[in-house]
Amino acid sequence: MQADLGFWVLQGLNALQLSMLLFLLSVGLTVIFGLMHFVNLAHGSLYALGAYAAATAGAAIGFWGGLLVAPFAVAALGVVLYLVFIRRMRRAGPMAQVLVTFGLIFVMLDLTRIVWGAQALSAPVPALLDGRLTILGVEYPAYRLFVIALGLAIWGVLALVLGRTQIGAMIRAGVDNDSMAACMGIDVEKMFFLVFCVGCALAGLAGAVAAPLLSVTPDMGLQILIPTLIVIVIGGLGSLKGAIAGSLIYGVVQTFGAVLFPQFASILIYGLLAAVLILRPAGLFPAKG
Amino acid sequence: MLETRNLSKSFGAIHVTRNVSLKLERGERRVILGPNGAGKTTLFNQLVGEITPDEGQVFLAGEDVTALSVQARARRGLSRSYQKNTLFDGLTVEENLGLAASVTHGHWHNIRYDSLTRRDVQDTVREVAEQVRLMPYLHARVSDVSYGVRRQLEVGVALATRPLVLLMDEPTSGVGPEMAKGFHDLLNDLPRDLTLLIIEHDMDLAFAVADSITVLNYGEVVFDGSPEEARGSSLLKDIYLGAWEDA
Amino acid sequence: MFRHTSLRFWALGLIAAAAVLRALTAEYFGVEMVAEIAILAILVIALDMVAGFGGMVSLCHGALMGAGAYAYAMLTVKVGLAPSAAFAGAIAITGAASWLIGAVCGRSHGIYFIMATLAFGQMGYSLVFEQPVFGGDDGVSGVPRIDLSLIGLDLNDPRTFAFACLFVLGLVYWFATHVLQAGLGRTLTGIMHNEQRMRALGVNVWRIKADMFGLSGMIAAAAGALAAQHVMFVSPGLLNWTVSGEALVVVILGGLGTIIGPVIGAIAFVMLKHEVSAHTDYWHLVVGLILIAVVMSRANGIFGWLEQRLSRARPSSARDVIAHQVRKDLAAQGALEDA
Amino acid sequence: MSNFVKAAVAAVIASSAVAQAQAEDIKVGLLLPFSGVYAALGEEIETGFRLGLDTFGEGSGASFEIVREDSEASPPVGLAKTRKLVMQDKVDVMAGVVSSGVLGAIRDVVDGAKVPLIVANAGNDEATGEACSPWITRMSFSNQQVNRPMGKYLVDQGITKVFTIGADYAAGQQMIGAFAEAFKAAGGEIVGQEFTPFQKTQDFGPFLAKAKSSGAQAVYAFYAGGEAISFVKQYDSFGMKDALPLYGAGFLTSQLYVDAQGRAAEGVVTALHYVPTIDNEANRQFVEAFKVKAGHLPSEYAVHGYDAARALVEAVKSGATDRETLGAALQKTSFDGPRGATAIDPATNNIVQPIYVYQIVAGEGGAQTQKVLSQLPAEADPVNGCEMALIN
Repeated sequence: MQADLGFWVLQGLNALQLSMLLFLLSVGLTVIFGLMHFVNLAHGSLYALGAYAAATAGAAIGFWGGLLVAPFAVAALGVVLYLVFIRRMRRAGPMAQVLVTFGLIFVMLDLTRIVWGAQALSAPVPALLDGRLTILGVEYPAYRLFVIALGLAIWGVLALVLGRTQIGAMIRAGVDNDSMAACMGIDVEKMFFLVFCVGCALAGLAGAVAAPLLSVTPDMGLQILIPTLIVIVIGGLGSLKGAIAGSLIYGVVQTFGAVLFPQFASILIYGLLAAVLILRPAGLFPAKG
Repeated sequence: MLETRNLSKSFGAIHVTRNVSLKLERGERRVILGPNGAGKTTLFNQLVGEITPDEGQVFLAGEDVTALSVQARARRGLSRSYQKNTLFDGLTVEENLGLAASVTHGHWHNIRYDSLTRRDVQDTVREVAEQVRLMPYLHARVSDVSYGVRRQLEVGVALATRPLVLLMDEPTSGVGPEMAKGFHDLLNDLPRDLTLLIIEHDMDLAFAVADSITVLNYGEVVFDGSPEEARGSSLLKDIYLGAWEDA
Repeated sequence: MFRHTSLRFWALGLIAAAAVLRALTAEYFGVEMVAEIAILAILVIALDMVAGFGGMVSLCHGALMGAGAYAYAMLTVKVGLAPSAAFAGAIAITGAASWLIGAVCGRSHGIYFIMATLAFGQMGYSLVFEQPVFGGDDGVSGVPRIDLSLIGLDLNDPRTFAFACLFVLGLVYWFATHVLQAGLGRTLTGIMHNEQRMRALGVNVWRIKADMFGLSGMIAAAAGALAAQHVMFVSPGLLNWTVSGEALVVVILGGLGTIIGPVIGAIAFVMLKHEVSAHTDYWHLVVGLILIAVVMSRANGIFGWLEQRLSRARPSSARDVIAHQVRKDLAAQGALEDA
Repeated sequence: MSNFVKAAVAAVIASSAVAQAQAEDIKVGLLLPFSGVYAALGEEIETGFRLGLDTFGEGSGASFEIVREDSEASPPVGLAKTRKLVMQDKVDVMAGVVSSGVLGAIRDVVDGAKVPLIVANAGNDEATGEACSPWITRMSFSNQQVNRPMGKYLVDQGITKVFTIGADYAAGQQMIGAFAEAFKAAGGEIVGQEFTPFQKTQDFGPFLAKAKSSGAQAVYAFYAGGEAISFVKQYDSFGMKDALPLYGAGFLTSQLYVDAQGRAAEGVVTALHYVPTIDNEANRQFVEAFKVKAGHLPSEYAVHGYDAARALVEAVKSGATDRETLGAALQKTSFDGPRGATAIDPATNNIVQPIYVYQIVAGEGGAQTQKVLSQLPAEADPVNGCEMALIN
């Protein structure tokens, strides 16, 4: 085993990088759930769409333009999804919601193929970040450090917004008890809409960030969905703390599992998930109680 | 028949039950009085096991059942009705009673025959339906009958398990004076060997059916005695005229 | 509560007649479709037993079917057991696994239950995919069909095999409706309508859920063992969560909590899929849109809609019950009074 | 396989009357993934196949009717569709098959039904090894064929310590295995080996760190599809290409992915049986025609389709008209195509073709292109337990 410090630093950064990518995805999903009790299986498709939007826009106006455009493009789609599907499904129960968004996965998968074709798109790393930096004696790709920084920044902003602002207090009230929040004069429906759009934008941002790192293919959304769901189930549906904790746990277990116990990497994560479900069925940091 | 010793429970800093010790003899009918928030329903929840007490024990027919689950206590003869209707809404009145009776007769867990059409279950359903005056509604769906009928069914379902001890949480809650009178008759018609513990708001009903009365305030037993003693108690009057009145 | 209404008898009779007619007269692929539909119908009956009568909306039934298929394939190909013994073995193994899943997941409700079952399903998928014993991505080939030459039947004949599948489907339909009308099924329905009350009546809730989930898993395993024989091959894709999602969609398409409805759903789904995929490579898109429309419509699937139109006594729709239950759960979580 | 299964399959086949088509009308069942993960490959192969029929079909005196079926790259679906093609559509010949899993699943059916199948991609070694069939002719490649020559090639380049990494599924193991065996036979040493979960690995970072600290002189990799793109990009981003050159099976930097990989792919050296920059007349014509039809350069997948069609047409031109005569003629396929001299090995029914070692370099206008470094001679695979019977 490689026991030197550099190895641990490097793998630690890898774990953190994966965690932050998953955090960007799961935080939107989990807050939407906390507020609306709605699990959107098509969240992964939104992520894929973000990657496609970033790659397409990026080809025309450069990486940073693409990074900016993607969240708005996906949020715009989120508006459509909200108006056409989500709003009507608010009271339909989890099964119907899961199935509608399940259907959406396949619809969006085929739409991506129709618009962009089945072949992978290119999404180069921006020149500014196309190098490596040395941290604690370890050379690490600058772009990955950017992903880590961006994830931490978003986490900070969300923690601030949710914890310190009035809109954050309203959202927390809504998560806690939506009827009560409505009684207190909060326009809950409008707040749902807002949070849903922000969640979609974050998924789009995650896709845009992932594009230069991974391959932009139609099925990328389907691939990320299960890890994202594992993150929010471990962390506890509906809480920011849960999303970050779940992401970190997943990133660490996945990364170090892959390196140290390659044969058991995915069994490990599912085993952990099963343990959490048995011992704490609502996850480690549930939004309520 | 049913006994508690020093039952205590708190949620955070709020003590909802404090050192509650009760003792009910077989066939005794006791009414629990107390203002809103006195911890009556929480006490019930601890008795049947839906909430675990922090301290103290619950005894049923001499057996310590504190560590037992809700269903285990139920199978030992402890049954309850709820203040808020807790019925099988999509099913018929007959099916509601039948489900309860099929547990009593041990048919709830077989895969060979229909539990609801068994002779013993059907007999129990009829008996209970007559006891709680539900015969005309047997085939109606719960969601289609009136609120009052549902209140009767609430008690009926609890009765259909043929319990030794029946806990009733405000059986007349939300019904008019006419119906409440009906409940009074209904309770008096129940078999005398059935031990009853009733949370009740309606003082007339309480005094009409109770053998004994317990008063809870802020989670503590503040009075324990016969209805006659209760009537004369100044403490009860204070509570009754005080916070109680506003409820 | 499951009841055999006359409409359900009529539907059953019509389906049986149509299936037999088709199995007798259709061309090769038509006969294959009968087998495919019958196998899917068995799976969705298993799912409807727990979802439509216990509110246990499972996203691992595809994995359970896959487990049955793999167990059958492994027992015949690798262990060398006789196919009929392997069939029984597959049902027993999968039933046990399914019982455990039901026991563990039975404690959670609503979306948590869905997620928990999804997790267990994916766990099975990973296990099969990554352990070399199971043949990895390549699966296991050369899976034999049961030898019924003793009673003069050759299951290798597509028509005979289709009839065998229909026979098993009939058996499963009888078994499922029988269990649902027995104490276990009645109690489970009670739990779906009001779990708290059922517990207060003395019912060991997790046990009922686990038992029904186990039985359902056994039926799913039968579907899997038939699927393995049908294609004479098993691969990990069978266990993927999208198969479970599809099965759930089929149940909704046909009518949750009606048993006969999901069978109709299976017929509609398979025919729709073949019809649309003959015209476009983007058939996922078309089928997806149709399914979304069905789920979003208020009707309880094809059969639920029929029942509503044709029968005077409207049976309670399991879909409504589950949706209602969720509202109550949510309200309870927020410590709210019912409006 | 047990005799029972063989008998079973034969019975399945026999139960449907086999009718042969008219002499001049050849019915082709094209089984490819048109939806799902491998849809891009299905499209490439179909385009190549139709181009091949258009190019060579004229003057063959036959008309070709294509019945296309979507295998969804799923073995059960592929099998069901194969049975439909064989039993109901009664095709004279089948072509296609991308995934080895599908090929493994349908092998017994085509063999039992005696329907010739021209494999246009799936490369699992067994299909032309222990599970070979006179009815299955492979016009694409075998996993070992592409990788074996690289073992000696790397040692010849002075590289003796290699870290291997590949996707954890049958093809990955066969490709890496064939390389490792040849590499060790030539005197090289494998200092580390890693198989990553197939289609589930998003982040190769953890594995790359391991490779870096393994003391190897080079890394040898096999990935395809999205994983190939992610892997090459991430390999580059960790700055490993300079210290630890990347070699691999040519699918890693296939024409299909190289645009998406961009500059990250530059410098990677891999071996494959086809790249669009192969210098011969047949290839120039093919590349031109394909570009007109598809709008982009052909990949190895396109050439599989193209050559499969050509093999079929040649068989028809030699007088074959039905399943049996087509099958017999396909076993004798031999022509000079875009990949150079290609022929079917009578011992295994696998294609024998040259292997090209190529490097990705920056071409004109900044787009990446393939520079052929070396053409390794065509070499037939070992027979590996294949007992081939000639149909005629």
